[in-house]
Amino acid sequence: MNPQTLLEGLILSLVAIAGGAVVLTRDPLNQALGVSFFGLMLSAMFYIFQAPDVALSQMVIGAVALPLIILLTLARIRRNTK
Amino acid sequence: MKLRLTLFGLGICGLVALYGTVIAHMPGPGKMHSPYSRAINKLCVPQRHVTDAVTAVNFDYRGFDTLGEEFILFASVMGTLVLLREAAENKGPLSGDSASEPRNVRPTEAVRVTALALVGPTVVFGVYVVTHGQLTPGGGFQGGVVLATAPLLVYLADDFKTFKRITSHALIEISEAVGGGMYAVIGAIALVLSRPYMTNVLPLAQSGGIASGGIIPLISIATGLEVAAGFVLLLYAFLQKTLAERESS
Amino acid sequence: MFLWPPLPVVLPLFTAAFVAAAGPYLPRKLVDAITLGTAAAVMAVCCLLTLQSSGSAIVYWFGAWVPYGHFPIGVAFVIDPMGAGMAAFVAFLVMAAFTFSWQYFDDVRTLYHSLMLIFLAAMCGMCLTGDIFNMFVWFELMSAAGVALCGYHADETGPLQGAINFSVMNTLGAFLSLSGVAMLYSRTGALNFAGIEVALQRQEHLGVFLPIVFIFVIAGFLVKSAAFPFHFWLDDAHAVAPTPVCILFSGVMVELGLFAAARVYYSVFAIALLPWLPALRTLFLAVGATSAIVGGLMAFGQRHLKRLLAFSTISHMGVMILGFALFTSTGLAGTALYVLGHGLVKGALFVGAGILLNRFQSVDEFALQNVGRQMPKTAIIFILGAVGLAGMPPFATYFGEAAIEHSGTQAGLPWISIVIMLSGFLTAGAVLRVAGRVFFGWGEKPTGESRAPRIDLKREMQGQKSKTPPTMWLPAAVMLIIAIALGWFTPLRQAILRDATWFRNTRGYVAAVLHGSAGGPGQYHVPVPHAMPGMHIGGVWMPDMWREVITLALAALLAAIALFPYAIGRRAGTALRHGAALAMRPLHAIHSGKIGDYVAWFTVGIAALAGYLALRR
Amino acid sequence: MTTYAYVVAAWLFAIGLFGIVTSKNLVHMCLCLTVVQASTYLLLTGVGYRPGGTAPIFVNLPAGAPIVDPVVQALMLTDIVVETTVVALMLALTVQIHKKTGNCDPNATTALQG
Repeated sequence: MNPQTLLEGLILSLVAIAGGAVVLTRDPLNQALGVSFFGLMLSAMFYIFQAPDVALSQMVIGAVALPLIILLTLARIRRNTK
Repeated sequence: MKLRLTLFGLGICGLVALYGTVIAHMPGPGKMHSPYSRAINKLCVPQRHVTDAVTAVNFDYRGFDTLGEEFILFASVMGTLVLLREAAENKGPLSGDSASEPRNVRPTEAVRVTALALVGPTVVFGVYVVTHGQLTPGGGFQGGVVLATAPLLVYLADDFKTFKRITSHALIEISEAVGGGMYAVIGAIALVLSRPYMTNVLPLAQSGGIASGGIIPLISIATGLEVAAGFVLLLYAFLQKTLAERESS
Repeated sequence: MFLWPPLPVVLPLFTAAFVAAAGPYLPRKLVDAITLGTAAAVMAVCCLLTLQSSGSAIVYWFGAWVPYGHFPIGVAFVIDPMGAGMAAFVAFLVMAAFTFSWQYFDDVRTLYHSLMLIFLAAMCGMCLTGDIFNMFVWFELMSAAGVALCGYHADETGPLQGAINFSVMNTLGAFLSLSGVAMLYSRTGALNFAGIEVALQRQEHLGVFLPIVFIFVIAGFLVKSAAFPFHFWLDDAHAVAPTPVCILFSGVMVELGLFAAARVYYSVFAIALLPWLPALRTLFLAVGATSAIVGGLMAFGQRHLKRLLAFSTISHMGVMILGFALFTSTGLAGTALYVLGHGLVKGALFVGAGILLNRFQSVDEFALQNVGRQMPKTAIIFILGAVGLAGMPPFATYFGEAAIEHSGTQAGLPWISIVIMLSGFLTAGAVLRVAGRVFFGWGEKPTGESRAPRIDLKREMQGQKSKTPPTMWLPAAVMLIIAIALGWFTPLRQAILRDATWFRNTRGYVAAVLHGSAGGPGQYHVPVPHAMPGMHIGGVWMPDMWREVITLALAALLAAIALFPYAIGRRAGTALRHGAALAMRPLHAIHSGKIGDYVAWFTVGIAALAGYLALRR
Repeated sequence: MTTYAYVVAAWLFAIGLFGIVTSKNLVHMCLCLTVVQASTYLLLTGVGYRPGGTAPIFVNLPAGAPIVDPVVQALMLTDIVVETTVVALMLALTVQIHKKTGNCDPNATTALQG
């Protein structure tokens, strides 16, 4: 097995685990962190699978913009609850 | 709930089995047969003088898809604005409940300085990514999101006056619309010359240069403008209430 | 030739951006005029395209990317009269909605206009595109604009759950569709419909791959077309969406789901899936019949006016799916005519509901009892609408039904007529019952036992009006008149039959796309169409009219029984009501309004459809 | 590895659906939707991948090197935009629902029953 294949297998497994973790985390705040990690893993996956354009998109979106929007949503919901 | 889970259990077993059947019929590694990708890989440098094939597909070969995609962003941002603005209006921006809010913790001086110091490089990097999409990975979309984080850094640095000034709502809204409209108009240049919509009619310049690709860099800039403005608006919509409160405190 | 084809999409998109930017600084009247004008221009262009494309399809390669050695590398619009005609119809209904909303919304900013125009562009894109990923893009744009419009000044202050349900279901469907597209691409390496078709012909050992992928690809369209059991989101979305938006949701958006499924089937899969044709027929007939009956029953069980109309849409969608499921030209032509007739009639009925909502701030049947005594125009809208839903001859719906029934009988499926009758009977009965109660004050007051959905409405409209402005009832009148006129216009019916024949011509389609010149017409031969059966009524001859008369009479009887259950005796009436309530309980239970249930149904539905095809050959 | 990518895609699709069906919070549900979406990324990545291939950037590429499919990558870019915007729109709806009903439980009794 060459290192590239090994790397591919590893990152795919990590994506699978991170995805499962996002779903199974029931607390939205922890989940936001999970999504951030999941996004990062996907981004790494794209990079390893030779898709740098997509990796860059996924990085700015999945690991930064999306978690930010989620946190802001949670903040607003919490505010409303008070 | 029990009925739902039973139903779902049945369904998902079937669905996974079917999905598996399809996977088993999909060609294995190295046996993929895609005339499309072969054609693009062969044509994109000679035809478009563009070194990043993904950008060529995105903004030229399948540029019409990207026009639709731009407007998906546009529609969603407007929808979010509508929904959240109304929520703010119902109570009025400065209603009483802000007083009971715990004061937000002020960032330390170190955070402020770092955040402000990062604004410049972020803008430069964003502009670079937007304008070099035809050469290296990146393009209007990725660069646009990077640009959108610049005002956010100003916000993190707790400089609300500047934040409000640079994110003047009307201006940003107009930039977003201009970005979207510009894309539609660039495509229409070809119509004037009686060529099909989105035809790349500009001179292509030397491959590897920043002006290579004809209309591709222009479209990329339009996209960057739209995406950056769109994401600022999204963040703004979610931040709106917090902002009003911070300002009053 | 280079100018017209992209305009139905590009023009509204550009105007949407313009209105979003400049709208706040322009007078509202001007914005209204600009947007209405854009919709009118789109309609004009689409009509032109319909005429231009009859005889030879227009193949338009964006960016002048003509096929590279007969392999498509760009995105194409493939415009045939069926698609262009559908786009023209979309634009017409958008015009009607704009006219209606002229005085319906007041304080609204111009974002509404922008979103409506984007919605229009997306629907036109769906009609005209010849590329599977491009279709996915317009589908997503349609959903995004639709969800935003759904939550826009929602008619009910209650939960916006309807919009969430809409969004989740459609997005899930779209993801499964996209997965299907990826799977197809792995075997064919193409995204253009014709390109995929040609590549599939060359493939061997496809086995059950193809039928499963077909169901995956059309999953999103099935959800959109509100076929049972994917229909649940539709009535929820209609319950909360603003009325002018409902006109579009019911009138064309749902129908476009079926259109897209038919387009994908006939331009990509038809020949490759030939061994599965009997199984496909059984499948879609079952889905259509179930939708028709479940939708009808649920419509009759509603007291929320807009949900009632939404369920009736589900029922009529069932009829249209039946027409498609016959896989004949006549059946497809009948469906097309039915789409036109139903869209117009349903649009008029939603306008009627909107007028009531505007004046009385309610769409609850019981709350509205007897309030409409002084509203003859609205009463006429409702009664004519019921007649149209029952499929009575002056309306285009009749001619659609007649063609579907004829084709069904020829295929040895006479029970189709009974299902169509049932659908008309239940939905027309429901509308007549409402009309009787609201405009004539008939019927007993509700007792405690009846289901009472919480209905509280926000005042989104311009206060209470003592008089309904003509911009509100006029669209309904125009729509009803056109629904009648279309049916009588014999050349139109002939043209639709011819267009349906070409729509089904897979080989002609592929040849036109891959061997035509850039932007120029691709030549193909249309087989000489037979006259549309049961429909040449140059004189007064109307063969199957008795069915529709019986349907309408029974519907009136049903409405009367529902209004005066005790006329047949206290005990018999009580027994009837309890019996009906008991029978309807399971149906009400599955329409739970909870998204988790809907997703479970979605999973089971897709597994059942694809599984059936995989196991049958 | 492409087959493994497909298997992970199937897993993400299934687990995401499971999350949506059992979700007790609308925010959680939106995030499960992103997991379902991620399954389409994996599928597309797998479809476009060539073993030993390089990214489709034509700078100093050795002649004859296998190149991964740029078309599916362009599709994925569109896909990512769609995801973000749809999720943002749904989160905005969630905020609105929470504001009006005081909770974000998708199983709360709604006016849409029956």
